[in-house]
Amino acid sequence: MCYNPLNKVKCRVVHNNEIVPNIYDMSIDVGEMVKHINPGQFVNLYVKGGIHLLPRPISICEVNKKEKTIRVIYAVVGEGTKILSSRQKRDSIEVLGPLGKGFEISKGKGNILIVGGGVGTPPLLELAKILKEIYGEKVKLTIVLGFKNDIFLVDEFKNYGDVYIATDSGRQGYKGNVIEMIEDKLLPYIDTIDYLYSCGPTPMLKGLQKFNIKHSIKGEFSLEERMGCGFGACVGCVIPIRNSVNKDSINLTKETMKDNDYIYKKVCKDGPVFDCLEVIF
Amino acid sequence: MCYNPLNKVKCRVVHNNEIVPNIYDMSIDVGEMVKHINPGQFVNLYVKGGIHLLPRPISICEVNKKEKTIRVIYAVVGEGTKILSSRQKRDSIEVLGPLGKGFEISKGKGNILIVGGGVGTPPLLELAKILKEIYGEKVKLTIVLGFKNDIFLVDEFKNYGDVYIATDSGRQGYKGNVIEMIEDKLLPYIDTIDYLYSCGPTPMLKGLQKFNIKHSIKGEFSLEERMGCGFGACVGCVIPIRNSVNKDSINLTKETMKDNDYIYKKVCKDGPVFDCLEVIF
Amino acid sequence: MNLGVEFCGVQFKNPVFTASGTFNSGREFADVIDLNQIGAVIVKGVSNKPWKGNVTPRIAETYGGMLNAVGLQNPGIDVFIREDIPFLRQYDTKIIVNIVGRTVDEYVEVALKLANADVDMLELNISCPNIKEGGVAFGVDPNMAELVTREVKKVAKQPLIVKLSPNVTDITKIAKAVERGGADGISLINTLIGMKIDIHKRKTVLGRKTGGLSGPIIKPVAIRMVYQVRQVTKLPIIGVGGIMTGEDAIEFMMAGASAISVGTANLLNPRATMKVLDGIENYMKTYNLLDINKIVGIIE
Amino acid sequence: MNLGVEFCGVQFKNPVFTASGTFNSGREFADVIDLNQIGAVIVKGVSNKPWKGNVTPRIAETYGGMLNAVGLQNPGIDVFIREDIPFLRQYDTKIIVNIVGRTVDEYVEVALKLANADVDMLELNISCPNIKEGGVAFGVDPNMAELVTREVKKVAKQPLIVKLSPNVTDITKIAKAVERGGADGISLINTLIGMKIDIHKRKTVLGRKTGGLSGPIIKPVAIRMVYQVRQVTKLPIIGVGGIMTGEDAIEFMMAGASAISVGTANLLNPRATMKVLDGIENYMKTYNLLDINKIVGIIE
Ligand SMILES: Cc1cc2nc3c(=O)[nH]c(=O)nc-3n(C[C@H](O)[C@H](O)[C@H](O)COP(=O)(O)OP(=O)(O)OC[C@H]3O[C@@H](n4cnc5c(N)ncnc54)[C@H](O)[C@@H]3O)c2cc1C
Ligand SMILES: Cc1cc2nc3c(=O)[nH]c(=O)nc-3n(C[C@H](O)[C@H](O)[C@H](O)COP(=O)(O)OP(=O)(O)OC[C@H]3O[C@@H](n4cnc5c(N)ncnc54)[C@H](O)[C@@H]3O)c2cc1C
Ligand SMILES: Cc1cc2nc3c(=O)[nH]c(=O)nc-3n(C[C@H](O)[C@H](O)[C@H](O)COP(=O)(O)O)c2cc1C
Ligand SMILES: Cc1cc2nc3c(=O)[nH]c(=O)nc-3n(C[C@H](O)[C@H](O)[C@H](O)COP(=O)(O)O)c2cc1C
Ligand code: FES
Ligand code: FES
Repeated sequence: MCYNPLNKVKCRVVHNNEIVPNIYDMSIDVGEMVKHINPGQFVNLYVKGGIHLLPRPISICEVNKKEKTIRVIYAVVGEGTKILSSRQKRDSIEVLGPLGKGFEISKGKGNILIVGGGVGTPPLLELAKILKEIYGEKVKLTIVLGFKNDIFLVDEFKNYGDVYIATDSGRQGYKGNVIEMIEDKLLPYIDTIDYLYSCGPTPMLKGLQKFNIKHSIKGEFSLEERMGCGFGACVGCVIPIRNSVNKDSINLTKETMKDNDYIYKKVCKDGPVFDCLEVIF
Repeated sequence: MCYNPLNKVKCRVVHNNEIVPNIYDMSIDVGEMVKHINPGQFVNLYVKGGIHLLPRPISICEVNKKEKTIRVIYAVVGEGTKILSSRQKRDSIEVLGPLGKGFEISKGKGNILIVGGGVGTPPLLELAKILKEIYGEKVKLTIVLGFKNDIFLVDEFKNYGDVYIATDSGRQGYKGNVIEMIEDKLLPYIDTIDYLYSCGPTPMLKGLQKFNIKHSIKGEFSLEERMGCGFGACVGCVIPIRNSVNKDSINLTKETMKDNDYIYKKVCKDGPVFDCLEVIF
Repeated sequence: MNLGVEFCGVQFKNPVFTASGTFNSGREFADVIDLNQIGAVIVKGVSNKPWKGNVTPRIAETYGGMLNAVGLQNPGIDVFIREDIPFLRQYDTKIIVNIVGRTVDEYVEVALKLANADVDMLELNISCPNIKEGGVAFGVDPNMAELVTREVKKVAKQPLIVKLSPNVTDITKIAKAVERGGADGISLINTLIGMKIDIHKRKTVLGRKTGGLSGPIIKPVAIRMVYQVRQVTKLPIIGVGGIMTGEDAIEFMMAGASAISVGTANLLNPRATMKVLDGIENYMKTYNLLDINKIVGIIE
Repeated sequence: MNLGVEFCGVQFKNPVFTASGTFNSGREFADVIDLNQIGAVIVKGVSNKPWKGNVTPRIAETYGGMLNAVGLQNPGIDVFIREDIPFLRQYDTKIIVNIVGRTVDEYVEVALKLANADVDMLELNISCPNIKEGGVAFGVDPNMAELVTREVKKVAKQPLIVKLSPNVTDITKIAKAVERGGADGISLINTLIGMKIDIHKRKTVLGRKTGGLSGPIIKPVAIRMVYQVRQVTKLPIIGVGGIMTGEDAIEFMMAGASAISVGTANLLNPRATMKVLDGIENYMKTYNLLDINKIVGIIE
């Protein structure tokens, strides 16, 4: 009997706590699923009741194979996550996954830059953990995390590399966004970077793409899009991917691109992780 | 501050048990509402979740003024009552009421015949209790209860009068329906009856109406109809009421009646209790 | 914070109205909410003579919504004028009379009787079947819609809103037709036509088989139609269809409605209008919106 | 217990089909359900050339339903014939190809290319905008609907089902038009048009503003239309719109559908078709119904 990620599983919530205002840390007992997860994959969480039918795609933040649990960190932004936040220990929750392709772990050797923003940070934690687990001393992680105001997960990232913090409000760490901070504080180090992994809000990734081009950094981004299914059936969650990465195409935006400039790929199935230069913002 | 029956109240379930297959006995802590209930009134119970928006009208079976609880007995017949049946002690439930007009207590003196069928029996329990409370020895209750197969509430009715049972299956008491049983076993007593109260399935009430005419019995019926609101706003729950009760009109049915023969009255507001001869079936 | 709206030249204290047929003339609600706080009561459809309405069952529940086939049961215009206007005039709210008919003449007769009555506005319900045209609803044919609007407008002494049926191919054509007919405003939407079958009894749940679908689930269709109609006419719009919360009301206003009607929600909770009103105020506070009229039609 | 149905002369092992656009060509589902158990796979809409589809966001959630504005993104008929037919032919299920186009010629081109392909049936999606007629959907005008049906029928080598749009005043007129055009069967319904506004961002949720409403909430409208169309034509009907359970499927069949398609439910649970099939079997067992065809259209 092999595990099938498209079989909905009824799971138990193990804990579900607010860690900073509006951000929840939930552990779910997902059983066999734990054996089949790559960092950067996500799960569909379903909201009980029948009014909110669509899945809430949430990245897997950590996998605990022994306890057979996954951990997710999510922000309450709308009705669905509001209801999820009221789930309590032992409540049941329907889960589908793991879904999507995760990060390319094989690229994660040498000097690695990890850039996370807000609720884009969680999947990078499992990534950092796995990279260290696999490559040990062969990998050096420089982890740059940006937040609006409240920071979270930071101490856990410190187990795997050097962590730098930026907050919009300046409440902790550098005052500004992650790119400003990198340009300001980490520039000397940039040339030594072998690969980058990033996940965060679109404006951040858009800025980071420019930065990567300027500094010839290779890497990958984890993206978000509204989903109808989460497993490739509805063709709802597409993003435009450049047909070719060259000087001309690199300035294309969603607004300026022409039919021949791009193809659509599905965030849920072809992603959510894509090459950092291919994506058109 | 006076109690307003149209203010939805969030209540606690005190208990909710299956008493015979598919029939549940639920107690709800309704607070101040207990002070304002007449036997024969009902409450709207709402099904959580937002898919089942309409109220489930359920008769009040007993009022416990001290504990501030009401008791309802309901059959699981569809999705809404199925969900209600899964409510557990301390779960919350939204309640509106008491609604409708109850039985006319002032008529309940002398020799009273109470006829209940299936899940129509519950409201008659509170009625019997109140009649005894008010009139004591001045009232004599003969209580005839019909069930398909499983009987319930019977022992409790015995506190207030002589109880006769009929079951379709013959499993307990008389084998047959209540009318057959009355004609068969209670006929000598019929002439002494001063008033009748009844609640039960439509075919039973239809038969009982004929019986009442034959034996010149006065009384009242509690009726059911599909409801949109439960408090008179939607004009959804109407039943035809005879414009006059005479030899010609008495044989009218819903199918044969003409525009001038009837007016529509609202079960939720003008009823659910109506004069037993006025209703057109 | 200004919640007041002007609609067809009449001033309303706020944009929260009641949808016809879900509030009667307010009597059932007067004990549990303060009718003075409602922008306007749009009363249940009124016909020239008493109407019996449809056979039962008249109500069916559907996924997140309901079907009704009440069939516009009402005691007729004379009883309405005698009993309901004086009742409503006790309160500081506007009265909008929803008019129904089976022929143009029947509509006109009601409007005529209301000409000297103390009401603020008329709302023409053109979803009624036209018995002279084989029972096709007035509201699905631009010519019939224009005709009935024009004839009623001739005799009406109050501003005339026409309430459109959503069961049409192109709602903008009907909107333009009633504009040509002289409507002063438009209400959208009435119910979608639906049906439910009891698979155990093997028959339709409603006695009349089909009925009108309402409730939160029809909101996306209603929002779309308000938005579409807003593009083709300058007539002010009353948005209706599935409004349960203040957010829903705001959504309609952003789509192009100058005022909104709360319908099915009244049946599910007698205090629904107050909840909607509170929700609108909360939204205004959150976004520091000083005048509700500022958001009307801001979606391009 | 017989679940087999005959539809337009083709024999299906059961009446549970997949609704176009919610199942692609089955690849995403092949690991989690046994495609051999499905009556037919109605594949995602296929056009003559690759279509890019609409801008994002393409999906919005609504109360009990969803809006989509995918815009029929697909790689075109050549890729479909090369890749999807061989894939599906590995399974013992029927293939029904949903055809989309922006002009009559585009539709015809797809049907022509399929004439010699190994597929069982065609389903014409006439909810597409006709670019020669200012973007009005083919399916909302009887003449256009008849014309495109007739032209496709001329070249089609497989039975031709026409899938109707519910966004019309009178669905029976469209049904009769496509019957005149030569349709062998009818699918109903496609999505209702809806819209959703994000009141915080003050813009429509969908990039294309409006989208197609689907899910359990549209079932009452779909049931009504199946019932109505059943009264005016003898053409067999595939019922679609909000089917989540076996009971829903039975309801459609009682209203007049000879087979049914599961749509949005596939997106919410990849095993939805199996759940529907189990539910149908349970119903049959409960009522000792030996042949599923016996309940088709039993509602008068
Ligand atoms: C691959 C992926 C991974 C994600 N991982 C995380 C995570 O680890 N932590 C976290 O806090 N959030 C994450 N998100 C975003 C998260 O899915 C949304 O915040 C959430 O679905 C909002 O649901 P809601 O009901 O509260 O919002 P509502 O606005 O009420 O939701 C309405 C609909 O829009 C969708 N939606 C709303 N916002 C988004 C969004 N930003 N992206 C995609 N769909 C959206 C919802 O799924 C739902 O279908 C991820 C999104 C994707 C696509
Ligand atoms: C005044 C009154 C008092 C009642 N008292 C009791 C009681 O004490 N015990 C009891 O078991 N039942 C009682 N009923 C019937 C009870 O309301 C229905 O059995 C119940 O609503 C069914 O809900 P459901 O969701 O399980 O069924 P569904 O069929 O899923 O319900 C669908 C819709 O139909 C309505 N409906 C279904 N059956 C009935 C019915 N028989 N009468 C009215 N509406 C119905 C539901 O309220 C709901 O709106 C009473 C009905 C009325 C009108
Ligand atoms: C029980 C009921 C009765 C109705 N009666 C009328 C009516 O008399 N006249 C009218 O124009 N609309 C009538 N409607 C339609 C509503 O006014 C409203 O347009 C529709 O229900 C959509 O709004 P909602 O989803 O908020 O209910 C009625 C609706 C319901 C549910
Ligand atoms: C994401 C999505 C894509 C769709 N694509 C098509 C399509 O390509 N062709 C078509 O005829 N219908 C398409 N439809 C309509 C469905 O086939 C179906 O008719 C409709 O969704 C109603 O059924 P449902 O409520 O079960 O989803 C699509 C629906 C959805 C939700
Ligand atoms: S969400 Fe359906 S294809 Fe990606
Ligand atoms: S249920 Fe609405 S009037 Fe009785």
